[in-house]
Amino acid sequence: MADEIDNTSDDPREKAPLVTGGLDYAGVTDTVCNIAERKTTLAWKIAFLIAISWLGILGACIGYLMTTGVGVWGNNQPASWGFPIVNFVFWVGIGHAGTLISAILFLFRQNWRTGINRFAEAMTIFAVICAAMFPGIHVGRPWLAYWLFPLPNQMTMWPQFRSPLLWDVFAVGTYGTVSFLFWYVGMVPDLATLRDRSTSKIKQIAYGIFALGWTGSNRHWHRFERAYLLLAALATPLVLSVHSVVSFDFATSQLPGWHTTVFPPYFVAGAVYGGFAMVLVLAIPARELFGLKDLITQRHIDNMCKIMLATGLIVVYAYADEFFTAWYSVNHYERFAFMNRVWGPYWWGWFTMTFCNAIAPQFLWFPKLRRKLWVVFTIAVLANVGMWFERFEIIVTSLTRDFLPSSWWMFKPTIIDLLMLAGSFGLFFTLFLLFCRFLPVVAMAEVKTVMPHSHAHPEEPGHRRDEHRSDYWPDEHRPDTDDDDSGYDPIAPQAVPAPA
Amino acid sequence: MPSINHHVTGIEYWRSLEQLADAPEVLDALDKEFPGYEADTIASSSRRGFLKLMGASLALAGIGLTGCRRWPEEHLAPYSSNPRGRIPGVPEQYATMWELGGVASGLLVTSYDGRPIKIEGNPTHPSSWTVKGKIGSADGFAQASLLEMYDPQRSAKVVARTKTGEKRDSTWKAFESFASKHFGEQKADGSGFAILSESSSSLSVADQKKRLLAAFPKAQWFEYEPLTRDGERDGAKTAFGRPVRPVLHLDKAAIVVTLDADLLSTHPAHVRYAADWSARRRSADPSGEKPGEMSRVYVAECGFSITGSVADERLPIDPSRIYPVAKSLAARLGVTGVTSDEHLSEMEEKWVASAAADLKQAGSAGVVAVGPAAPPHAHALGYAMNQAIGAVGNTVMLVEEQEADRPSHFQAIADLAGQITSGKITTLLIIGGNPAYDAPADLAFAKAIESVPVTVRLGLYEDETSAVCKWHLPRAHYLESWGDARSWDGTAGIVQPLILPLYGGKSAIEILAIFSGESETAGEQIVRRTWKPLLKGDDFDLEFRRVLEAGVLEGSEFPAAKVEPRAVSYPAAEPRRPGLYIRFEPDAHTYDGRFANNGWLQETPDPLTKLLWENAANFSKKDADALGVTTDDVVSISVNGATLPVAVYVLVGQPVGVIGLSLGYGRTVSGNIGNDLGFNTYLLRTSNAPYSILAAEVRKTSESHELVMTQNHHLIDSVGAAGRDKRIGEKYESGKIIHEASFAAYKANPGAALGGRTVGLQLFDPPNQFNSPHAWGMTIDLNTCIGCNACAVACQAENNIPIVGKQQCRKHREMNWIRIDRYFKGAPDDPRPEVIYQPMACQHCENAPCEQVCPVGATMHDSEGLNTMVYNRCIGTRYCSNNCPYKVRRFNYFDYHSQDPRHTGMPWNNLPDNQQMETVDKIKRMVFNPEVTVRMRGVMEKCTYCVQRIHRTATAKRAEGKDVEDGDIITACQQACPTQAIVFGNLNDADAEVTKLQKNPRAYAVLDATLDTRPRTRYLAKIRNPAATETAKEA
Amino acid sequence: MSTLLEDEEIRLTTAEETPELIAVLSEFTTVDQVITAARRLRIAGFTRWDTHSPFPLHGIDRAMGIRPTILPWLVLGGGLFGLFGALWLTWYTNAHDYPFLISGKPVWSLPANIPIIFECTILCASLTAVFGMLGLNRLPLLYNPLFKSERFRRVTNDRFFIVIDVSDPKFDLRQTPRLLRSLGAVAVEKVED
Amino acid sequence: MSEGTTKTRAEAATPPAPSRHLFPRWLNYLLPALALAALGGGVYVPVLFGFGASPKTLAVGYQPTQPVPYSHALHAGKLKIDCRYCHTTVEKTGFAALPATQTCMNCHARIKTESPALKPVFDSWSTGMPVTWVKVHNLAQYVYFNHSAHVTHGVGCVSCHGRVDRMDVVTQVQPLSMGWCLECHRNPELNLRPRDQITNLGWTPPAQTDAERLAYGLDLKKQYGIRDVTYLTSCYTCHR
Repeated sequence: MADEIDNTSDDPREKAPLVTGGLDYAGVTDTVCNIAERKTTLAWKIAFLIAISWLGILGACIGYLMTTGVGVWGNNQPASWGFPIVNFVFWVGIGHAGTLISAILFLFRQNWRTGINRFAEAMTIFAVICAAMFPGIHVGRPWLAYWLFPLPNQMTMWPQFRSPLLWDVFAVGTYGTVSFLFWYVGMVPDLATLRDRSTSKIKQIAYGIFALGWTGSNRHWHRFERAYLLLAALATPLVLSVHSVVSFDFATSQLPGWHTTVFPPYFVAGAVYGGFAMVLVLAIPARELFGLKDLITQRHIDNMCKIMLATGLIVVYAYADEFFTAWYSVNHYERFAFMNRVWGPYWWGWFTMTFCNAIAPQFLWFPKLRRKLWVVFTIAVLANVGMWFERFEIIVTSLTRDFLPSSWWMFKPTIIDLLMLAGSFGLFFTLFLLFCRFLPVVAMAEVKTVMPHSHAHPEEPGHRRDEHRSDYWPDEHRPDTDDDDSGYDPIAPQAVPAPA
Repeated sequence: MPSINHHVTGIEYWRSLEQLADAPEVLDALDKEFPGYEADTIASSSRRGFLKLMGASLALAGIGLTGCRRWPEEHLAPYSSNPRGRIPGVPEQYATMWELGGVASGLLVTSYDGRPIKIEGNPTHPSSWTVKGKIGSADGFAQASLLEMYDPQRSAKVVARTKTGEKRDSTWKAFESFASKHFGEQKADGSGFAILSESSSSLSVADQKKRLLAAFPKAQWFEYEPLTRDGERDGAKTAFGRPVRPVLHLDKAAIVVTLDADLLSTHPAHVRYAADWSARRRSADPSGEKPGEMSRVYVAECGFSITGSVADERLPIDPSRIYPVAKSLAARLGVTGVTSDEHLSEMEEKWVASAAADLKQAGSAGVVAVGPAAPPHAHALGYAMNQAIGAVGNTVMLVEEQEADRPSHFQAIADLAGQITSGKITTLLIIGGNPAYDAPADLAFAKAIESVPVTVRLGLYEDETSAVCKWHLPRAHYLESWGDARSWDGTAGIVQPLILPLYGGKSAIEILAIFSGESETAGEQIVRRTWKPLLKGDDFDLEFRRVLEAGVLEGSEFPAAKVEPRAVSYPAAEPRRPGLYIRFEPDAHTYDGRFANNGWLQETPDPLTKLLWENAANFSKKDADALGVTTDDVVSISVNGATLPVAVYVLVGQPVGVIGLSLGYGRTVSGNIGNDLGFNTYLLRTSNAPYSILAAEVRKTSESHELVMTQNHHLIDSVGAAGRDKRIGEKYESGKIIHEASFAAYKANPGAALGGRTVGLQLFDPPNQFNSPHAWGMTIDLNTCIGCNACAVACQAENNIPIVGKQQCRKHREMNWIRIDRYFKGAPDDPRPEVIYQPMACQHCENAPCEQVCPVGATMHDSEGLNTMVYNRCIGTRYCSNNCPYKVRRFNYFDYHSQDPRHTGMPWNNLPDNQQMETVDKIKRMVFNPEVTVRMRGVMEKCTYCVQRIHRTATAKRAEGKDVEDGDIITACQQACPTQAIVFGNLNDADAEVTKLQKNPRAYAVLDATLDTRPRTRYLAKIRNPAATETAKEA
Repeated sequence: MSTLLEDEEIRLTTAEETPELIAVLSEFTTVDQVITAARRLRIAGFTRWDTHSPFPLHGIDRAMGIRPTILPWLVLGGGLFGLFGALWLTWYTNAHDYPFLISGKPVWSLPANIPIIFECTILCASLTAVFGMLGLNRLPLLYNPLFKSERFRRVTNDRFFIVIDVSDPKFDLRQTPRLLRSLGAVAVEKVED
Repeated sequence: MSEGTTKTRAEAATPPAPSRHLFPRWLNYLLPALALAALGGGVYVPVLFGFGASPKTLAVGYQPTQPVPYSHALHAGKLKIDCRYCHTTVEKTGFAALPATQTCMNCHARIKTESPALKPVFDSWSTGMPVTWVKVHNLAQYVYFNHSAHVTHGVGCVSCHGRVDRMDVVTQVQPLSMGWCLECHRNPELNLRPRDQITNLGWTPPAQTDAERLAYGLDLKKQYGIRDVTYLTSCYTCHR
């Protein structure tokens, strides 16, 4: 690490390089493609074996659940929702960073996103898969879950669109679809790169099919960029809406501890916080293992730490706000819900959450600590733990002690609950490892656009030298003051060098 | 074509067809009789045994939720010939009676196509009516006895055991040939022949007993019940020289003083007493029957009973203090020969002074009741006090006791054990009961039975006693057999069978007839023979039928006893000995152990401890602290050399110095449901001290035992306790969800009951009033609810609610649609905590929070205000339950109906929606109410306001062109409630009782002010009538 | 099979079927060169030609004279379809076809349905954006004569190409390759089908 | 940023091997064709499934073989026996009881006493065991249909059972699905008839035009006091 270039400087006069190690285009291509092309490493094999074993356990648990009933979990009356929904909200939250990086940072022209967006997006999709699984299997009769969709039927029954759960179905479904399209569309040029580099026929066919016959035509690039921009513009409100809608599950209910208007921004901030933490958890080992230090640089990590710190502070503010609102409402049930959260039987959950989400990220204020990767990694792991406990606290403490003391009861997870939580990580890492093994983990085409020599240095008069402009910005929408055709004809005979 | 309104009888048709039959065109048509059919395709019909039993048709209705083809092929089996007057698909009701511990109560059994599916109280029987002629109540045991009848583990075979104890199946024929040989030899002598019977009030049993003793003059008849009321008999003997039975009239009682008498729950006449008691509580309202009057109840008790929990002035004391308290009270009332020389504690002194003052003032409107566990002299004092205040003849009737000359049950069984040990008994017939399990431990009765050469047992189950008898005979359930019985006041009625014996059992009278070698062994004929002299009319058949239909023989009460009090010398009370008293109590689930295999009762929480599926040792907080134990810790209790480890339950309000132990758990041979649950406290019981005994040693052990209960909020951390207290209110004060007031305050200002209630303001006019064409609503009177669980069992039976089992209850997944929330007010060590019961079922909120969150529309409102729950649409997201502020929704985490309650959560590798159809036991299905869907796994369920009853009545009324009137529709819980605390009806009807009650100044809706849920169920605030506040006010 | 087009000679392939020449392909090494070349080609009046690059080139649109795509309008249409479709769906199902009484609320109100409407709008717009882009680009097109060129494999790596179709009115088999070389192409090849 | 700082790896980046897989040309046509097929299939398969699995397909026309080849066409059609002669309980209970064997024997004690086809009936009469008929009109088990509620309020037998008086073998003619039930529950007026015409399967309303039919139905609806559509389409009207 000592020999790494510190490109984390925030000095506005100096533009920090986003690609280090002196890589040119081919260097970038080699670095990234090498991961998919080289022989399977032992480390990958071991990691994959572990991940797929947990996936197998998850499958076995689901089989047991299906044949037996949702009672295999610890859910009860009053805690009708337990681990499955905690896990659902947790994973949906994790799934926020990818599209946020792709869409919002794209619109804000944060060029550093290009180093991490691909696998952050992949992470998003896999997290959404993990998330979507839980509500699907948590319903009492999963084989009838298709009733959530408005399909014409002989009963003439339709879904009930006032239910936030149905909003969830639409929000998470849309989010999963759009994220996937975003990820895949962005990957097409890179798949074409892998296709063009492959020597084996199988790979050429496989990559060839998924590359859709991409030729790098600039007429294609034009529409591609426009589509990408539109997707980013659409995904930006979407990414904010998804966790808002998920938070409506709670916010629109009347349960003390759930029924609060601060939830949508609070959840979104929490999701971004947790999502970036997860990106860091994945990126820090990945850049070591796959040799991506030149593409995922200190600066990338530094920026992510700052986002974590910012969103973490929003989360802390939301925590404080909840308590203030409860106190200020003079509503006994609200006040009790928060007293109970801190001093009730699940106090350990609250303290874990507070430590992980409110105290731990404060270390990120210090640039020195941000540069120590093990510190960042630890804080990121803690942030994920904290975010899981946040959802646990919200769901479990509110449900176990609501209005009537007669129905108060503790929630205790069963072994199946724990195995399925671990199993969902198995699913996530299985997919992620497969992605790392076979797909371009860094958006090569995008990285190349932020490399210095990707910009034309035309000697022609009138060309705008604008380093900081987005490369994707549609030029033709700018007022074209300098018409190229005015008086300069590059194909005039005098310009054509005579044949040797 | 005849008008549909004029039903044309079959005869008319027949006539016209007869004429038709000879018409030429008909004969012509008949030639091609069955066009379209080939003769050989006609298959002979197969049938199932139980279909025949059930008669027609709806065998499968209501079972399971779905099928395929769309539907699997179903068969219909009509009657061969229609039974007279029976319309398939219309439930019918039959009156009958049942006995528990030798005292009967009247029942009305609903039968659906030949299978009894619901037991209710008989509204015409004085033991069970709550609104005379309209509503009858039956307690939880009586209602749950239905499940007992269908119990697949009930004894179905005659079993013979060889001398070596080897068991083999036998037949009635084999037994009869053995009996005729064995008893034929003993005829006219019978020395060495003993009969041990459970207690019975049956006239026919008494007649058969006479006949048997005539056939075997030297035979001896013993009677034993583990939970006996012989203490009262002994007390009467002390007071009057012979036993008499006190029959109370609490509807006339302004002041009720009980000394360890649980009149409202474990007393045999508790339904009557509770109904009468409630009349004097409801009258607190300015609009009541006797407006502005309210009884005051003083309870001195050694445990914590239901009566104690609704008492206005409760005095928790240990068993040794009952007598001195009674004596002091008597002295103050001026009972002759009693001097007030007892030293009382401050609490006792206050209670006695207040009670004495009230009793004196009330005069003949007062009543003193003494419980069975009290010593005879306390009973004598009770009789004397009633005499002294003039209550006898008004609130207390003394009537003749049945079999006045029999020895007490504990004497009888000790005598029998002695005779067996000395080898005098060679043949022992045991009718019912379960003495091998429940006889006092010092008698080692199971061993004794084994030593008798010939033992015959008639029992419902092959239980502990059957296991040590040479012959076990299956007994017919009372719903399967003929018989007769008398209630506490002596009113006689007939027990009629609702179904043929499912498992080929025989009743006690039939068995006794076989033993006596009588020619008449058919139950019905025996009963008719017994009743012949009782019925006055000329036409016996008609009179008998009339009694059968009404279920009651009017005017058959026991005659009043003409007794003169004797001069009794009352000894000084013995000083209290140090140590902890053990007090044996009947169990709320199993009674004395007999209902151990009854899942409905196992899963009905104990009214006060809310324990399920097991018992525990109730400790006061003070005693538990002294011992260093708390709930779930195991202590070891030693008495007379016997030691029992038992789990502790710290019960708020348990008298200090008393360990409450309920009898009836720790069964080992009861069936799959009841085996190996709880603690067998009979092991500590001795024949000389059957009610209470001083423990030799109580020691803390290192073990712990996680007790299963439905509510534990009285055992929580300080944050939770603070939140709870705010909601239920401090002692004597209203809280947020519970409202209460003292009677004095309420009389002065009816609004006091709801003091400080806020009214929610509406932001918009509700778009729907939910009142077309009816507006269903309910009120629940917290003032009269005694938490007895009758409604919960009624709901379970009516609505096909599954039994989930102990493990599921431990996870808190019990399914009772109506739960009775029990709150204690007061510190954990408060000796006199306030108790409030709040039955909580779906509130049918107009702005129901559950509805808006269901993504598939499985729960929504109908136009009459019912919050509908459509099981077949439910996919089980459980969101509705989360959003229900009352947490009254219940979820089928597993397919509970198709699983053994002791082993839930077994995988099922088939189409999930078919699980019930393929795995629910055929016999178990017969108990289902066909008008209510049997829910499968993965769906939510909840109280429906008994929508099936609403529709059944409303449809029938509409077919007649009428609308429902008030009182036509009675929900199952309302029906069962002995105190009429629950009232249901149409809020559109201004004259309906429910409408009036919802306008009562005590009426409020739980959480409505907070959440604007607009519940259709409203509660009436509790009114307490403590002596203290009144005196304080006067002062 | 593609063939290298040398300036001096045009070597024909030995393919079994007579290949048809459809375009010439020229390789460039830097962004500057290719943009300059594109600008010149456009000014020279070429119309059926294209540039290929591993990443979108800044300024190439103007240099090549690419007209703005109609994709945004398609996306707007998709979004409006989603919006009104969802509006109609929620109204038809919950308020018209089978109105339910839910929680004492009106049978239909806009706020409760906004999340659904929003999500459907986004979903339809996004699908239109992706499939519209693919459709306008006529992708997927798995067979493309350009892939016959080994040289062209570097188009997704680090090289830039200009392809001029033979059907271009300005195309001349002799002059055009020369022009390309003069613009800085390091190699010029025939593309045959 | 300048050329000098980058290290050229162009040589290394040369494609390693010359072999390159070329997709056949027809794939370019296949893919759009596949996309179209997928789109078409995406519509076709659910529609096929929807129709195939609908009660209209599965239930209508159900014609099980009965143990006795009883002909409604003969008894109800030719002999004009009223429905209620056998199905005695329709006006009184939810359940339309099948006739007891006794009902058959009212006539068949004298008519066709030797018929082999009637053997199950005679056997039942002599043994007391029921004849096991196969249920034709089957509803889901969570539907609580009440015959009396319909029959006493002007819904004729024919509305659900069809022209049974013309059926030799009873066949299901209506889907009996929830959607089908709701059609009538939403517009009951079109299926109402006078009380004395309930069992007259051939009855036609005294109306020439649709408007007259509607007015006639609305009049009957008022007369019977039929509930409003909200009540009739509430869940608890049919489910519990």
